Amino acid sequence: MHVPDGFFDAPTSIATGLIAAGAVGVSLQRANRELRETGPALAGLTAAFVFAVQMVNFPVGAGTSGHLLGGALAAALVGPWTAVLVMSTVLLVQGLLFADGGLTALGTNITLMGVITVIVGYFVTRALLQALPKRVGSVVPATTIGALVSVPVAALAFTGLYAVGGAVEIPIGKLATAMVGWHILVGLGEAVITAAVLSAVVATRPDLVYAARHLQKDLVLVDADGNTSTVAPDRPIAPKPAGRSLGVGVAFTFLIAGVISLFASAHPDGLEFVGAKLGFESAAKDSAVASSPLADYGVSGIGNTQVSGALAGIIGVLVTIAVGLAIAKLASIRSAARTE
Amino acid sequence: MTASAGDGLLVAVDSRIHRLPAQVKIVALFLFVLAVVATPAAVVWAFALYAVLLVGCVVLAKLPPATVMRRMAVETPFIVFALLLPFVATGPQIEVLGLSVSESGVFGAWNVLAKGTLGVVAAIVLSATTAPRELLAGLERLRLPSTLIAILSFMVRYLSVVSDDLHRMRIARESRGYTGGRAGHLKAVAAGVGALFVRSFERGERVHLAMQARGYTGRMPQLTHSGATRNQWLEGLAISLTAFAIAVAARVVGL
Amino acid sequence: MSGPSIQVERLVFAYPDGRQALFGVDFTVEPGERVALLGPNGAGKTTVVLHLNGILGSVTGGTGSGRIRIGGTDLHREHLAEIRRKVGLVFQDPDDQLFMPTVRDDVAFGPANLGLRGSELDDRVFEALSEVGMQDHADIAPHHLSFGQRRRVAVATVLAMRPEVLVLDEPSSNLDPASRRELADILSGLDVTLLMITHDLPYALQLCERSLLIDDGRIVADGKTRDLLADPDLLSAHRLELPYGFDPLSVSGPER
Amino acid sequence: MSGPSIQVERLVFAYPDGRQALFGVDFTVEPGERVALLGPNGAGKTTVVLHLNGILGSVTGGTGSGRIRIGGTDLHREHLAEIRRKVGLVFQDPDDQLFMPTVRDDVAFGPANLGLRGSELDDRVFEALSEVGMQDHADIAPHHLSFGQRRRVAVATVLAMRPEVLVLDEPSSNLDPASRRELADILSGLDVTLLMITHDLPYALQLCERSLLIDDGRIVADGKTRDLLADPDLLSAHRLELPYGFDPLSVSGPER
Ligand SMILES: Nc1ncnc2c1ncn2[C@@H]1O[C@H](COP(=O)(O)OP(=O)(O)OP(=O)(O)O)[C@@H](O)[C@H]1O
Ligand SMILES: Nc1ncnc2c1ncn2[C@@H]1O[C@H](COP(=O)(O)OP(=O)(O)OP(=O)(O)O)[C@@H](O)[C@H]1O
Ligand SMILES: [Mg+2]
Ligand SMILES: [Mg+2]
Repeated sequence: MHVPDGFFDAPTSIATGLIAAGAVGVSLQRANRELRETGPALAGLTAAFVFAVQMVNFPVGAGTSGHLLGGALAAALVGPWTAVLVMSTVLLVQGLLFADGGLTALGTNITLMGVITVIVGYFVTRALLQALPKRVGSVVPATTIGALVSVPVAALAFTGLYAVGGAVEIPIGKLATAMVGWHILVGLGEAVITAAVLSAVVATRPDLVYAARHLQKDLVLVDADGNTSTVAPDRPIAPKPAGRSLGVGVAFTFLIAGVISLFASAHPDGLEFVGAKLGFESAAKDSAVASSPLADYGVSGIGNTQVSGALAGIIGVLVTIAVGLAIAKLASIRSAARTE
Repeated sequence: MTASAGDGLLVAVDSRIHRLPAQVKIVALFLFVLAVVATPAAVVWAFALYAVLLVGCVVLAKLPPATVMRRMAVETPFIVFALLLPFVATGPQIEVLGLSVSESGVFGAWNVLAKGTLGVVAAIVLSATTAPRELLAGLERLRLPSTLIAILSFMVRYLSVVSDDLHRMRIARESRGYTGGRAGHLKAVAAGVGALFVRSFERGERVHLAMQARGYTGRMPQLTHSGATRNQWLEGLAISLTAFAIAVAARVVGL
Repeated sequence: MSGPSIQVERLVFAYPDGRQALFGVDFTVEPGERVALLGPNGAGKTTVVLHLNGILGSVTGGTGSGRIRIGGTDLHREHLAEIRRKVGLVFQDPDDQLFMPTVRDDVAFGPANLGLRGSELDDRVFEALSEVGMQDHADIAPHHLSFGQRRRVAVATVLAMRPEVLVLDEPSSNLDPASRRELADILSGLDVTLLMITHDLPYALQLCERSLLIDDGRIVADGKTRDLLADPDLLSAHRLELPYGFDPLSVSGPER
Repeated sequence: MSGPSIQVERLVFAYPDGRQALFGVDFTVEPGERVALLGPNGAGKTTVVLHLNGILGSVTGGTGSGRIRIGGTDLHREHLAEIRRKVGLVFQDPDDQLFMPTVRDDVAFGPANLGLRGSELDDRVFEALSEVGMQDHADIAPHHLSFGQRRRVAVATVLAMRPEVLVLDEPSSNLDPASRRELADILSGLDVTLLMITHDLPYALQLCERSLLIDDGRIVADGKTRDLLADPDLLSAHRLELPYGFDPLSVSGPER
């Protein structure tokens, strides 16, 4: 999803640059509290890991591959504010040293991959934590779904930006279909990695997971005289209980989807509403097939049913959430069985 | 143990460009890319001039052309995108080689390709001539917020820890009779990725504590004093300024 | 300093994964004393030592209880910086200790944090590196050194800070015999309070008048090194053994 | 096996950063021999040993030349898997060796790759862990062990594979004295070819009949351990020293 120089027009680049600068600025202020406790080493390590994870191009069928984003994972580990900084750092390094993503598009890239994935991932995680049983293990399914949702949403946002400021006009519906269909698959991979990493961290060092800090069990200590006492575990900075997370998360997700549908509707070609089921299926199929010999970012073939990207986008998000909730249910049943 | 990410992408030769302070190179890179992006896509000669400038840099920096070509591979996804543009874009169609393609698509493809490629090559020149550590010092001199610098410096350090760890895991695995092949390795890495993370995480934590034990309070002490002289600034920015002149000329003169 | 250099009272600690490592540790080290901390693998030696400058323990939010005073100052959050300046700690794993891009920068890190700059800093770095015989490797990346070389640099990073209390976690392991002796010479030449973990009992006898024996998270013996090593029952109960042919009574220790 | 267990000829190697570590190393180890590899810090011991199963060196694309044969088989890319099965290598840093989420998984990894399954695998794992006294820690994450415990697990991971050639890089460092002796007992009870790096000269004498002395990337002596240790000039020229009060002629070595 790394945007190169000259991909979007100047106003879009500047606007997203401003968004990114604002987000980073606010995060810098808010992250200080998180960072004072945990230190930059952990944030730096998370950054290194996100970087590594973005290098892993994993196959998504038909001989193609996509790369992971890591925003939701970072948010769960170091907290949302620090996570924005972490993602921005990663993108800056990629732009400067690896020529991955253009420098004039840095703002765009930070907005898409740094801010949106973190916000979506974190809100979804927090919201699910409200719903799931109150124990540390719940963080794994919650964040996994956060990760799963965050990727297609970022893809939708990409499409939205393209609709506003793409250098060339192409049917936004098709682009949205391809991007979202594609990134649902990437999101699945992201979910797998996120789950693997988080479950290992939760199993051995739950105190390191920002999102789980308030859920830790107390520890039992035996002192010199053999007396037992119970103490609260190490709990540097725990997130505040968020009551409205669910609403905010869902609202945010749909806001992005909706805004994009607006742009898409304004576009003459994107207005043919096809049945939801059919639309989604062909979207998924297109992205898997049309881009098969090509690396990333395939654009679906020509001549297929014209699908409203917005609709497909919203459906994609819905399906993702549904699948995610189902997985969460399963996972929490399984982890409950294990702890028993 | 072998290929260490600690040295980043530096091509270790000595050249004028290698010797420039990092902050000069970073600023020069930004200005250059800005100039390129601001140039109307239609002014083909301007892009040719930019390319000539960049090739000059590559030669001046004594970079092996093969290395530069290889690193340009990051661009592939967008080349693909660009190649598709003429077919999917809307608007008036034109005939090329018997195919009907979108005029604006062809134009857009050229736009994306030309600007993207120039940006990528410029970044490659920076990364091949600057060690990560100098880059950090440069960014610090450019007053990047210290929090970001701190994250960045640990990230650079941990890139080598994690990649070394991955490398070690592979070796430890192979030296115990593991013959999974490539796919098997991926599977094993996926299974081990959690353990790898915790392990690196804890190492990160211990290192942070070791730093605190030696008086670290959140700011890395400035150990190198790499202020740039005015001549170095002039030298470094010469190319960017030329690029700006080209951009202005392109806007004024047009085709 | 007013009061003992190190004073540990009823120290209890559990790691975040729930394993309790210390079950009430008490000991005191007076200024200028050299004390060896002995004990089998997994006894809790490293865990104790990491408490001494607030790396583990309740002061940094860990799970545990007890009280630690360094040079009469309570180990509280507000004194942390001061105490860390006083207590120099050499880690068991040199890779935990070395994090800068070159050996020189790594050794300079501590003194630079103390405010040293310029030629004063350079002198300090050079001196510390010379003491461990690594002055020729100043420009190399620490992870490009051999393991024993890394351990030497780790010692140098702490020597360069000139701490009042020097705490070393198995400093002599992986060192070649000559370096081991040279390290002993350096350590016995320093005018500091010394607490050293080691599995090398003759080395402990050579350097430290007094020893603490720890097992299963509790101090089980505290006394003259020579006396402890002359007690075969005590040693064998805690998995310690003297090397073949070594008689602690035949060798002169630091008491003189 | 046909031919010597380990045969190294004119081995030259430089690390990717350009530092040359080996300048022509030649030696041969016959089946069943126990050989100690001695030398000061940074001599190139680890570098040599990492060549023996193709971790470093030209076979995996490194910069170097020379020839290595293991049990008569040339160390070529196509034989790599086979040779790695034959040569068990215990790394100097246990963190290099342990990578699985639990101790049990880590020890099981090697034998599982050899095709063991089910109860046979469990037995093998239990046996190896018992040999190093870590059977009670099977379910812990390796990085949550003390350093000495990690070293013991590292040894167990290799013992569990029952290699023909056992190569150990300072296996006894960070071990408590009892574990050190127990390890010596285990090693002398195994029917394998043994190559062991150590800085503990009495330990070398106790376990290995023959020693190689390496310095500055070259073999500088090769002979009976007892003879080498009885040559004070040779030792002091290469930063080796016998512990105070230790006389190599007074102790019985493995030759008998
Ligand atoms: N990070 C950790 N998490 C959980 N448990 C730990 C951790 N580190 C050590 N332990 C456990 O705490 C106990 C004491 O460990 P410690 O490292 O203090 O031992 P030690 O005396 O230093 O041993 P060694 O001589 O092997 O270094 C051991 O049982 C060990 O398994
Ligand atoms: N990864 C590396 N990159 C560059 N140089 C290295 C690297 N590892 C080791 N060296 C250098 O190679 C030489 C030999 O190192 P080696 O690790 O083989 O020594 P050693 O004999 O095992 O020492 P020790 O007893 O300290 O473990 C040393 O000079 C060291 O600085
Ligand atoms: Mg220890
Ligand atoms: Mg070595």
